[in-house]
Amino acid sequence: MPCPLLAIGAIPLDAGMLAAAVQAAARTADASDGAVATFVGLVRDRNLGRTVQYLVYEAYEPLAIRSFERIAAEAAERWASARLGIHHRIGRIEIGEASIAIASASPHRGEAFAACRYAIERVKQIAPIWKKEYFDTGDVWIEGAVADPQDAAARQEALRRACA
Amino acid sequence: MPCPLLAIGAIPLDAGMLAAAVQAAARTADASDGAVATFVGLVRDRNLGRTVQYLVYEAYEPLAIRSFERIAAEAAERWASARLGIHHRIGRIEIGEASIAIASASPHRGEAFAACRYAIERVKQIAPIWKKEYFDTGDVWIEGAVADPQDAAARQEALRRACA
Amino acid sequence: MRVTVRLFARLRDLTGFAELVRELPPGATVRRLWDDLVQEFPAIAPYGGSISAAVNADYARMNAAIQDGDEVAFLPPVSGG
Amino acid sequence: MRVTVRLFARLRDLTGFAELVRELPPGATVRRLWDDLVQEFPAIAPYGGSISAAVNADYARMNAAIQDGDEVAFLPPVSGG
Repeated sequence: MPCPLLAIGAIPLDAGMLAAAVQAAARTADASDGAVATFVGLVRDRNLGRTVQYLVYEAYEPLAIRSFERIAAEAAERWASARLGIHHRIGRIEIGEASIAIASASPHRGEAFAACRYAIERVKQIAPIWKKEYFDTGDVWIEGAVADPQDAAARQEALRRACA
Repeated sequence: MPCPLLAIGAIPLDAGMLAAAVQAAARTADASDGAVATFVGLVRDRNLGRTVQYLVYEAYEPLAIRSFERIAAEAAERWASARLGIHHRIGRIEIGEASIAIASASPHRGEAFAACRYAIERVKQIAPIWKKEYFDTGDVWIEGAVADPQDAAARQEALRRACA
Repeated sequence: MRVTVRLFARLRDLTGFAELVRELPPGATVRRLWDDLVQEFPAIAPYGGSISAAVNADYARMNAAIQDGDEVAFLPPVSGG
Repeated sequence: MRVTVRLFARLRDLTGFAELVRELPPGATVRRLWDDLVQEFPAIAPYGGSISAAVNADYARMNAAIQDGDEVAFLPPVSGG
């Protein structure tokens, strides 16, 4: 089965498989890839001074996939030659396991790095995904950004972090 | 056999294995990893208008390994919590195959991305490695940067590209 | 008109519902639906300034008009990645 | 004194040698060795402004003094990655 570039699911992530899928995806440019950048986010054992036991992620899946599509379109608008893949895991995830894998392929490394970094920043800003932290003495929903894909300042901040 | 973090060899590269080795490497900080960034450089089918058939890389291996050690030390000085792995392939490499794989693990993504990007920039500046391009009508040694690890301007440029 | 309401993460925990069906007058906005929910579940009132909304799985503004049969989702601040 | 010279990439192609052994007077510098090689292989002269040097597999300046038995490498501009 071909690996979808944008996906959410409960199974463990494989950044290498995602990178291969991004490389294999149809190229719009006639230049071949010279660079693949990947990012993997791992569940950490500490957060805000608490000892974390595991996380549970949930997503509003159809909107999350649309958000990934939006992020990929934003990246393609800024870096025309880069292609993106974004896989997010949901359900219970243990310490040290991956919650997200992102891969970007491009003829040149600058675009590949920038698109990859931009994608993780935008996922954290606008993807309707939540994590609940189970620590030694309780559990808590983590709440970060107010999701607003139209927020130009947030997008600028993501571009800034992507070094664009 | 444990996978060395810094290596040069003629066998195909495996960025996932390198990323796993970097994650498994002894941690000096007491914070667990939350981010792994990888970069893979691929042999492209075009360069300067020529149709490339394949590349042959050669290295001055002991100095190349020392250069990787220097790059890892420079990165550790700048991003204390990030750990680096750098694998470079030598010998004949076909179009679409990887010539270099870099992985960086860190508690936070900013350091992981920056160290990874810094490493590829510095490899291109100071690693004693050369590629010979075999194209349809001949072959040519590619010559890029004059290697000088003491060149402060070059290091600044690598930091700038790493968005540091 | 009748709409399906989807609640996620802490909004679901606070209300006890992942999904609800509610009646609204024609032309009602997303904000009207939210205000109704706050009446019904006062514990979610503090989210008034930080929720996002989606209609039929697309982000929508609070002043967007709802149609009969729509699925309206309320989203607390996100924490994916 | 006697030193081993290593030549890489196009320097190797231009001279036809990957490795040479040459005699030098005591106290000779890396630059003196390079100048000797340019005398012997004029084709490499254009690299005078762009070579790097290493002594015993560590980068060295052209004015570094060579010791008997050292391995001195001359490196054209690099293109790894």
